[in-house]
Amino acid sequence: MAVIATKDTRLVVQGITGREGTFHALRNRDYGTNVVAGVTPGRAGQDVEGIPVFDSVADAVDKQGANTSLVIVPPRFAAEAILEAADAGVEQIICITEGIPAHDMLEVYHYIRPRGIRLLGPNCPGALSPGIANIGIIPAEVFKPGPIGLVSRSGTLTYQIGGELAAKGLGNSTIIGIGGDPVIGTSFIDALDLFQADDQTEYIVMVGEIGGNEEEKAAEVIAERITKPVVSYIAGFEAPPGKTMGHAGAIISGSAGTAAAKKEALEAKGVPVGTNPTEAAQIVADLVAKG
Amino acid sequence: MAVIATKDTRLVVQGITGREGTFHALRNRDYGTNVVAGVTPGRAGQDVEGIPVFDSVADAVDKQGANTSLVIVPPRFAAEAILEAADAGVEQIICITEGIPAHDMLEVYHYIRPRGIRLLGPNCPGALSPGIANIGIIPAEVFKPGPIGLVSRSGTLTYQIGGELAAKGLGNSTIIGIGGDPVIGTSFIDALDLFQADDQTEYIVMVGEIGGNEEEKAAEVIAERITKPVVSYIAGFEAPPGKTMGHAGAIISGSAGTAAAKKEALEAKGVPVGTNPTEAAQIVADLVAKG
Amino acid sequence: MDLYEHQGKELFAKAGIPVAAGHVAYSVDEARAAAEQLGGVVVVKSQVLTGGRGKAGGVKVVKDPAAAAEAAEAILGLDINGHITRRLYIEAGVKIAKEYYFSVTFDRSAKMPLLMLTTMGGMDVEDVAENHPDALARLHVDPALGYRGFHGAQLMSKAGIPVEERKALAPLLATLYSVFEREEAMLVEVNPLVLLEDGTFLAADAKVTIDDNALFRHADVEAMRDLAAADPQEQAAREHDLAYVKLDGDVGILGNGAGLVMSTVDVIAQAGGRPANFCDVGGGASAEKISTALGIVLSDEKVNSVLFNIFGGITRCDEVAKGLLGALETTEIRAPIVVRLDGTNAEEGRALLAEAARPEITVEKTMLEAAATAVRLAKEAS
Amino acid sequence: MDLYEHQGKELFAKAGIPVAAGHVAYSVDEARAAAEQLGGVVVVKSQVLTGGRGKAGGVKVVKDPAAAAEAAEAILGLDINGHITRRLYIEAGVKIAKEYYFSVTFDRSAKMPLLMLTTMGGMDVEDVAENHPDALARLHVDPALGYRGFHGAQLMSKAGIPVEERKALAPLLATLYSVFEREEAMLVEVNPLVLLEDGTFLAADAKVTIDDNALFRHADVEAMRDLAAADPQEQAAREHDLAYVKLDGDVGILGNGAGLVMSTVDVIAQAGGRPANFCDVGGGASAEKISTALGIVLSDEKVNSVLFNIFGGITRCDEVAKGLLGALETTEIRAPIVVRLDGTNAEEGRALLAEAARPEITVEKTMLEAAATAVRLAKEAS
Repeated sequence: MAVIATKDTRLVVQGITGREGTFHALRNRDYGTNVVAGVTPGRAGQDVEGIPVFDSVADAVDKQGANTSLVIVPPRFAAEAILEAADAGVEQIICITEGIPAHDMLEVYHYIRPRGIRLLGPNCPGALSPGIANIGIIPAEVFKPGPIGLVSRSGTLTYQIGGELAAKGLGNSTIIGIGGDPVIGTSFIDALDLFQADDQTEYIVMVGEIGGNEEEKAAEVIAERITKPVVSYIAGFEAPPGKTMGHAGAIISGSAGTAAAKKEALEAKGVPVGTNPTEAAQIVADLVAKG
Repeated sequence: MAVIATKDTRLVVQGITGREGTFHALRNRDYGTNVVAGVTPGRAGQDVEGIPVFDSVADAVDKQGANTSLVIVPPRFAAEAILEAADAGVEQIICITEGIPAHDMLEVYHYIRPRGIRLLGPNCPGALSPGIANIGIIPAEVFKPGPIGLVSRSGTLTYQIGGELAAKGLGNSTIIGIGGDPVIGTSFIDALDLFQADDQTEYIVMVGEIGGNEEEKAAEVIAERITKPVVSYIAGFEAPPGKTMGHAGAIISGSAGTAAAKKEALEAKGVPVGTNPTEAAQIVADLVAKG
Repeated sequence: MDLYEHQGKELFAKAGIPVAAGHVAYSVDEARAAAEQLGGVVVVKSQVLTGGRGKAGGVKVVKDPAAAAEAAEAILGLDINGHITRRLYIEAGVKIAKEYYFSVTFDRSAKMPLLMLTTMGGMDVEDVAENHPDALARLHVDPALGYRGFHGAQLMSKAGIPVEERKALAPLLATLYSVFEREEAMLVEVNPLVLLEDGTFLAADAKVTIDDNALFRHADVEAMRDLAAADPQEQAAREHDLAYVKLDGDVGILGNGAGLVMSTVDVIAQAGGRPANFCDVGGGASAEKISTALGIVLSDEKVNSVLFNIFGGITRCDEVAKGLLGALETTEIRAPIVVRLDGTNAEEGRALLAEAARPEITVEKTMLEAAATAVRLAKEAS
Repeated sequence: MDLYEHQGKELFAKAGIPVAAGHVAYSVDEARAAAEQLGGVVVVKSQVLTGGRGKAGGVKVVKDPAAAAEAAEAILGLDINGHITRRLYIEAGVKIAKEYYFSVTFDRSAKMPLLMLTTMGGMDVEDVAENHPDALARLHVDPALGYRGFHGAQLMSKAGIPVEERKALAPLLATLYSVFEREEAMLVEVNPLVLLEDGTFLAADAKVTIDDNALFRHADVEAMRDLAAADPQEQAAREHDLAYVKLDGDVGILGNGAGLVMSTVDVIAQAGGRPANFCDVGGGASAEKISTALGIVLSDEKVNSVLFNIFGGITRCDEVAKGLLGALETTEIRAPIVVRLDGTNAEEGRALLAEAARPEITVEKTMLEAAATAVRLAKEAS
């Protein structure tokens, strides 16, 4: 069945007439995603290679039945784009945009969350269900369909792990890139719950990194309610203390948030943790081989 | 079982050290309501005839397990009092205060509602479950326990109908005064759903008045999902068009909103409507007599 | 509280919304002086708190001060739907290319502000809603979001505003919404919102209603209240925080709570009578307030009998009885009073009345009996 | 972006938060002049973007301009946790009755601003949190509500602020929160927040961090950036929108995406090497950007080999190859380069490199193999 990117997805691309927007809308459609509309204010009536463009997300919902939005607009307009999609009644919003001000996202998060709308990202690569649909910028050719749900804070690490798994003949139900910003809409825990409820997913791989305590919180939830086997990889074992590693989220504060602390928390709940992508992929392969 | 005011209610009174606050807190407690705390900032450590006073609702929740708040504070402070209660994790908020600015209530409503918190009022008399608990200012001595759920936009009309029913030997599960302000937290529909789910309630009386279209919307819901018999009374058949009747909500706009239009909408869905409180009470009595 | 056009425009101008230059005038001379000061073509407009003044002849476009004086002469004193014109607004003429309509309404049903925009401006928006529903774009603003750029974009798209006009119109819509929000309005309506020949927009009219409950935060608006225009009894009632409405029958009604008062109006009519007025004393009224309310109800000369209908909750019936008896002692009561007391301290209240045994007072047990008696007494007195 | 104390106080003063009078000084003479202008007791404070300056001798209270000059002499150039003091803040002395602590932090975990208040001010708040957890009141502000009066009331109650001080403190807390919100800060910390002998409060220190992503809306803050204090390579990287961090090994790392770069640091260490630095080119880097990044990585003299680790998503591997080959043509490359390309257009990229057949470049297939080779080459070069 897969999650987020499914055969029921009816995608509207906000910012479709931008260079990046056009490129990824068409790339997603080529992969098989049902891209039903695009939005650029003032461009209603135009189309992007057959994808109709509207002035507002509300029109895309009314006229094309869009239920999922992909936001690819510059950072200063992204928060409003997300809110527009939420206000228009879209069920899921995937935001690729990097560099959205953190206070904008605070406001967005606390509008979206109580209203039961799913937000993936921002600053994330999106979601890919191999063979079904791709929403965002994940290079789909690396992945193939299979039983492994993959969730990651980092885009390229997602590709890295996916590539390692594919090299071992293993495929994915859905790859979810949750993004590494201070405020993101979908957490590890949300993704774990989605995979737990998904028929296709039999194993879960969680790719974390130093900083914050999301992996630690996920470990608690895994012990509590995730019955499918979970394997993890954490990046940043050798990160120097106190240095920003690029993601705003990846700042070490005290002992909490180090890769070692996360590994320990996860292993305490029975989650094996690889110390590099190759090792993590091997653990998964061994698990699958055992059945 | 009753609704809103139940034996599980643990009430905190916001504004308890005010004249009105003290009066009603003690009156509610005398009736049997479990009044566990009061709040007045800067007065922590004091008590009102044995009811402990705290600086914040959060403390009342933490230390006394308050789950319901009664707000009796001046109108300019009321919206913030409601928000404080919501933020502190209270499940139900009953606001008696009259004259709260409408824009304040817009903000309150759209904070409360998506978060699943119940707000009754403002500018309402509260909720009374005869023999169980009284939250607010309804004169409890008029009512007795029984199978009739009573919901009303008007305080004194509630008492009037309750009195008429009592005179006929009929009692109530809960009396809910929803208030007549432009923005109220609990609608007729919410109250109907509560009564529908309540074991004790066998009949429902809905007391409306001219203005707005809440009674018309309720008629639709009654046809859709309320299986218990509903009787209605609408005030304002003789109201002159275009005159404000005191409640801000009671302004006639076009043909919608007149008492006659409401009566028609309700009767079309099988709800008998009395043209004065005595007639409405008689319809209920006949219904109960028939079984 | 409803504002006159010129008061609404004062709020608009403060927010940066373009309006034409103008002056208020209370006399023909002031109107002429205003026209002289503005120069050129001016519009002489009746300032009344009702609609339809155009059709009633309350708006005239004139070429010079002499014509302005003539128009003022004609419009001052003009009765527009029962509102007498006591003030004028003399406004500089503008070159109009198109007339649109925009409003923000406090939609109680949706519990959200409702935006409405149509290119069919200048006419009655109810007509547009009825006869050209597709031309009237509607959009709710979720108060948890507030007004955002996308609201304007969506509304303009729905209303069919030409793309090349949107950049100029968008900030105006946003600012009008900010007036609605900041001033705590129940209505902000601009009809027509005009596109001038130079491509800019201007608010050519203003209908603004401010939430009475919020006036404590808006002293500047409160100061705009036109005390002269209010009914003196309604004015007195407002000052004492009483809700009073004048009707045209002969039974005065005094009750607590809007619902009960409305219901009392109904039963008076059902008993064959006609209410002269009604006064809602609200919750928890003191004896003094009851006295005051009775005085206001009785100050209407048409009143032949008074019905006191009280169901006490926070209102205590003994206080009501005291207020009534106090009023009888200080003032001459010229009409019979029928009293029905129920609820909190009703027995104490009835006991006080029984003790006083005033001949003007009849106590009844039920609302229907009280209504019947009040109607009978009013008929006997007429 | 971290602000110096005096810059934070500039924002505070603009918002109406009381701060002592003060002047920035870059030299002993400026410090003396500032002390003269302020008169009386002054405090000479090192301005560095780190904590613990008190313990390090970076703050001195002095009685007159001569003593201020002496203190400035001692503090200028002082190394505080690796930060050299290049500027001072000379501030008027105040009469302190009590020292409190207040901060607003952007709490990522809760996704809400976190307020912290304690009466144990002036000391290290981490110590308070560890040794006196009950004395440190914490409270989250739901951004959908914003800061309300009840937040302040609740926080002050929790922290045990005496009731008689709350009226004076409450507006200060509200205003500090408004600075956090309006300036889009990640941190606003006042330690100590002092109660003066006259009963008023004053912010005696200011630690403010502004969200880098929001600086486009805060030109005044952006202008406060101290370009002199930044590492020149990090500064160059920032200008080209690259994330660059200097470490102390000998393998330079260039990758796309923070996670992959971190992972590369890990595998270098696991292969027995030590990273000299790393540079994240982000998503969708052009050939030019790759060239620039390589230049920055190589400008570190300790670098003995460079590992290019690219997994293309929006980044196209052929662009990366072009950027690398372009850099080789325009500049002398003094260290061997190991390249690993995967993902979007990886084959095209590898083909370009194979075609160019540059001796400085070794292409490896996997990340682990590439790391092993880079480490081996670095060791060979050292």
